[in-house]
Amino acid sequence: MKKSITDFTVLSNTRLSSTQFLLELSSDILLNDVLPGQFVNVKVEDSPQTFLRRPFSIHSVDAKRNVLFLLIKEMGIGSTKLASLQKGSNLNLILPLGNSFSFGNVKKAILIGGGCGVAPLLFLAKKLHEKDIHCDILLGGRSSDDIVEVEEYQKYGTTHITTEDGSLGEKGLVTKHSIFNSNKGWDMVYSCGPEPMMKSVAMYAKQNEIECEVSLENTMACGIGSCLCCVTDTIDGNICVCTEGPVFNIKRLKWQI
Amino acid sequence: MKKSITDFTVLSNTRLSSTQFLLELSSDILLNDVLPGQFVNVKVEDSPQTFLRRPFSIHSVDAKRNVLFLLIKEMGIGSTKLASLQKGSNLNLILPLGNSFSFGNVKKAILIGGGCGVAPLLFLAKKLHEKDIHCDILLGGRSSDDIVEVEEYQKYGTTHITTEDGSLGEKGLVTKHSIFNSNKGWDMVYSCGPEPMMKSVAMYAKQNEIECEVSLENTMACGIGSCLCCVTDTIDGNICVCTEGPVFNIKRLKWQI
Amino acid sequence: MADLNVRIHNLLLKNPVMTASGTFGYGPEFEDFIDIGALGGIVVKGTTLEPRQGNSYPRMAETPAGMLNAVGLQNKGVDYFINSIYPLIQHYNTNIIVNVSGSLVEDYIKVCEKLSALKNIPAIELNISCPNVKEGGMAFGTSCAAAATVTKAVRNVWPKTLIVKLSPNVTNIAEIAKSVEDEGADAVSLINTLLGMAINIDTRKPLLSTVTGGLSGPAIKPVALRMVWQVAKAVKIPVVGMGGISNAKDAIEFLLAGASAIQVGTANFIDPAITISIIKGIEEYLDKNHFSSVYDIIGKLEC
Amino acid sequence: MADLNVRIHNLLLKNPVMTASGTFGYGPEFEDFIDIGALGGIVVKGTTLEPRQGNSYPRMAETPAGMLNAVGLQNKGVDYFINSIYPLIQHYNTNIIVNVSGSLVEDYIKVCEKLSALKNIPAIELNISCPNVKEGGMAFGTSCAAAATVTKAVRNVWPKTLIVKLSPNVTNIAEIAKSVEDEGADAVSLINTLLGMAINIDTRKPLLSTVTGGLSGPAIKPVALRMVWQVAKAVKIPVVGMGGISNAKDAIEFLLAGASAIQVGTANFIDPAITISIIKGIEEYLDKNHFSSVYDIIGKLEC
Ligand SMILES: Cc1cc2nc3c(=O)[nH]c(=O)nc-3n(C[C@H](O)[C@H](O)[C@H](O)COP(=O)(O)OP(=O)(O)OC[C@H]3O[C@@H](n4cnc5c(N)ncnc54)[C@H](O)[C@@H]3O)c2cc1C
Ligand SMILES: Cc1cc2nc3c(=O)[nH]c(=O)nc-3n(C[C@H](O)[C@H](O)[C@H](O)COP(=O)(O)OP(=O)(O)OC[C@H]3O[C@@H](n4cnc5c(N)ncnc54)[C@H](O)[C@@H]3O)c2cc1C
Ligand SMILES: Cc1cc2nc3c(=O)[nH]c(=O)nc-3n(C[C@H](O)[C@H](O)[C@H](O)COP(=O)(O)O)c2cc1C
Ligand SMILES: Cc1cc2nc3c(=O)[nH]c(=O)nc-3n(C[C@H](O)[C@H](O)[C@H](O)COP(=O)(O)O)c2cc1C
Ligand code: FES
Ligand code: FES
Repeated sequence: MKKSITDFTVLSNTRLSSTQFLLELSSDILLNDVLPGQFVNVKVEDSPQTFLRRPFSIHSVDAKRNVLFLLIKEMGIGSTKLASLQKGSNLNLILPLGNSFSFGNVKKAILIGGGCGVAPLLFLAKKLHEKDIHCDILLGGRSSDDIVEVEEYQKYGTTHITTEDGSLGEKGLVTKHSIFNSNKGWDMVYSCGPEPMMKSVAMYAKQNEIECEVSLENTMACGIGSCLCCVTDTIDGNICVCTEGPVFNIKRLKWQI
Repeated sequence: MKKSITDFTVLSNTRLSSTQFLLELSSDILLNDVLPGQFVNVKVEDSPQTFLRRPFSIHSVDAKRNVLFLLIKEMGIGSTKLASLQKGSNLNLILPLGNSFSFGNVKKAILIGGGCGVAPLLFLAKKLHEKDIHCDILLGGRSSDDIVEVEEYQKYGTTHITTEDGSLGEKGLVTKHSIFNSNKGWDMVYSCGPEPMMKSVAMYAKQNEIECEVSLENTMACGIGSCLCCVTDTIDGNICVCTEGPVFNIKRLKWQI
Repeated sequence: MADLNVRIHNLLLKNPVMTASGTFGYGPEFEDFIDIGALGGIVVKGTTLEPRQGNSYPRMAETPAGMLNAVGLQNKGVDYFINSIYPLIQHYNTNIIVNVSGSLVEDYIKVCEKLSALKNIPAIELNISCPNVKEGGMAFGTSCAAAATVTKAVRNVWPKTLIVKLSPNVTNIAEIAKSVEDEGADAVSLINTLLGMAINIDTRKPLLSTVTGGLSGPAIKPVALRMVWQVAKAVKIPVVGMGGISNAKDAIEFLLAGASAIQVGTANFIDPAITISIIKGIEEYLDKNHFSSVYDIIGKLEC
Repeated sequence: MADLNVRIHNLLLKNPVMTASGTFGYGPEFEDFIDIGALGGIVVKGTTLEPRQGNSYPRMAETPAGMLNAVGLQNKGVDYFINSIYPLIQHYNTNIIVNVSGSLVEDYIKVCEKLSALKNIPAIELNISCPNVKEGGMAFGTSCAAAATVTKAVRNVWPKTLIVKLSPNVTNIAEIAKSVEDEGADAVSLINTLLGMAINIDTRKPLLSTVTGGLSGPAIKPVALRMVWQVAKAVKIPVVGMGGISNAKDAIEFLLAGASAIQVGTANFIDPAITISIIKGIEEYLDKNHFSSVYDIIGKLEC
């Protein structure tokens, strides 16, 4: 799909937790060919301290209504500004950016998301569901406040929850969830979230010889491969997360796992 | 009156012409001692290209309701941003700044304003009226669109109008208005507006040996006399418009008139 | 409609708007957004003799009205450029300029010798001002003698248009400009990034892996404009101006200050189609003010 | 509550926050907004031997995240300061530092001799870096030899704390810092403004009467921070850091980079009470991170 710089209209802005909100966006461009794992680069208007765009994963696409969703966590100035967007306001996006999760030969997958890292997983779950690929979905967070949209995930797979404080689901880190006690026959682990979490997920996958793809969130200037600021160290050297990622097979990364 | 940095609430924002609007502002601080000719320095929020504050004359004070008015013309990024302020929003002001028009011994005055330069004259007219000083008010503009709030001025003095295109009042420049054909016995001319206009007003005053005070609008960084950026050349050398002005007796200025 | 053509030595540009090295990739990255052929020229990524991995991540930090980068000349080397990139972009209907970087004079020479075989590379931009590499780089650009030495060496092997890109991290940029002019540079371009730094107060570590990095974007525009003005007064060869240009107004300021052409860098990151808006804006300005050619404003600042 | 005291040679500051010369008047301008006695120190306006009218209007232009000024050291001269200003401010419960400026070495000497009689002026800041005066000023700050000469001369007549304020418009600021340290400076402060420029494209004239002026504000912060870090590594005397500091986070970055104290300049224009917020913010940061003294963060950048 050709990349474009497009003005979207905010159809709704829904607060999901104390720090997370969901933007529903529409525009003229056709979203049919957007892939799970891809992201957009957002211009934050009226924000004196936000010079560069801000990258956010495509949380979901409603192809029928040609509507795009972003799930955003308030982390700093830009995301907090976006949290105050009103219905009807304008939002300029560059999209679609980056590669996508791969699911060519996958039969049974587990999707593991932590914090706001879950963002791209909903769209992925939906696509897997469309392709009749069975999936387990494991959502983790610090507390119940971090866990949002559980019913949405449940539509596309068996959904499990852990929180560090035990306020929802099992208590503990995602990688300690009881689902890992028995081998569920997954042939793919997809993960997105804080790097330490993804690293333990990657370790699990490696030890169990399951393919594993993770989505990285390196800081970016351009998002289109022209500045070389967003690199990650791989077996092929420094490569751009915004074009050759954000999704990487862990075999390609030089993680010490 | 002690200067302060104060948050005001926008009570109303009224569009008066294609480029001018009126802000009605309230806060806790008492405005009783604000003087005509003084100004405020406004922080323009959410405006990436507006780094410094923007100075605006105090257009009027409603002492009873403790409310302040600013009459603003859209000139650039900051003023245009202010034009979109909603009722209830917050506006941070430093006030009151600068000196004021003097009216100790004045008996009959004429107030001459051009374009948005009229802003401080309404407050002045009101004060003169309170002190039973009779005044003629002459408002000039390029077209009728520039002339606003005529009824307000009429409350405090005999109001005359000129426009360059003749669309309201007499046609021509303010200084060519027929009111100048006969000597009306003014002992003071107050003027505010574009510099060329103020200079011709000053010339008239000088030739007719009438005292004349003008309000200058030099670009300012601090508004409180600490940066020395806003100077004007006077018989006493370079002095700050923000503290020793904005109102100057033309005798003090080194205008070539 | 005003004539937008400008000339930088033998280089004819259909308009004075180019893209700055390191901010526009090789061109294909922008094909979805603009017609590359509409540009006056593109300056491709800094190219070195050997492949370079650049610096480690993190390489970027946002700053007020700007950004710091510490890419460190990551590129796959001149041979890769010649074999794998050039074939993809040589058809562009615009001037393709290669930004040549290095740590040793011999490296610069070798890169230029290799590039001179390419028909559709009418000019190189000699980068003697990269702040993000350990040896060489900026060092060449901060002393007149070193700048002269590398210019002279490259001049011997590069017959086509030679633009030397200057570092702003100097006391007297006009002197450096004159010394490269004396050694045969056909034009100078400026400014490269200002050396800057940012710190994460929570981790108490620098935000860049290299501690310091290059500052670019609107924040540096006033400094860049001043330097372009100073250099344009000091040299006879054309000056290519850049540093924070984000709209047509900025570009026109540089032209008035004496730049014969301008480059757009960081602004491409925020709006990948900004160069086209800038070209249109310059044209509108000329028409509105009844100028028949962009030369009617180049260096026409009144002061 | 953490201990905020810092020491710059013989100068004891109750906290590391001072105001920058030329941005805080003499103090009274801010009395309505803050308790001057809460500050670590104030640096008053650049003071010269003779009264100076400064440059003509316009002297200021807004730029992205910053501003240009061309005030040109307007002041009524050292005698006026002694007779008319000093009596008004000598009671301030803070360190009053006079920023001494000039065009000739002899002028600097005479000003210092006169100031040395004032009991409540414990330090001067020698301004060898003003970009806005024709002769002298910045010229002293852009060569090691000139910087050394003026420092040496002033050191002979000024026994109290001598802070030398450096220009950022140089290739190697650490070298200049070392040369003034060698001549007996008790501390260095940096940075003064970067030389910049802006143009009105409608009139095609510079926005400043002097064409070029000094750039200050957040835009220059990354450059200032880098220079403070470089200088702090190069000298043994304390470093006073400034350039774009607008909040406690910025101030803490400078302390981590090696500044023993900081000055707030342009930010005073936007929020005349910002210094107080910065002091509070530093205190909160220290407490939150369980540091008992500001010295626990000075120069403690990990890299
Ligand atoms: C490909 C990609 C996809 C992303 N998808 C999502 C998403 O779907 N939902 C979502 O909420 N966030 C997502 N992020 C992260 C998001 O881009 C950042 O949270 C956002 O840019 C922060 O901007 P800010 O102005 O709010 O924070 P700032 O004020 O810029 O920074 C606040 C704090 O966040 C840290 N920070 C800033 N950017 C990042 C980053 N990229 N990674 C880690 N820490 C950072 C800063 O260091 C600082 O401590 C994604 C990032 C990338 C690169
Ligand atoms: C003491 C004082 C009182 C003022 N009172 C009023 C008032 O009551 N109502 C009102 O509408 N305006 C008033 N002004 C002018 C007002 O401050 C400017 O119009 C405003 O700052 C422009 O800001 P901006 O961001 O909209 O324009 P910018 O984008 O900053 O500038 C737009 C254009 O306006 C020009 N400009 C900017 N500032 C000034 C200035 N001070 N004088 C002349 N041209 C300028 C610029 O050069 C530029 O061409 C006053 C100015 C001063 C100094
Ligand atoms: C991410 C990045 C990478 C850059 N890489 C190079 C480079 O390889 N060679 C070079 O000469 N300049 C390089 N530059 C400098 C730019 O070409 C330009 O001189 C500078 O950014 C100032 O212009 P701007 O403010 O418009 O970006 C780079 C700049 C950035 C931001
Ligand atoms: C309007 C103005 C006037 C200044 N006058 C002086 C001066 O007289 N002497 C001096 O040493 N520095 C002067 N400076 C420089 C400041 O003290 C400070 O070094 C510089 O502005 C950088 O800090 P900032 O970004 O916090 O403003 C002046 C700066 C401004 C903005
Ligand atoms: S963000 Fe610019 S290359 Fe990836
Ligand atoms: S605006 Fe700063 S002194 Fe007047």
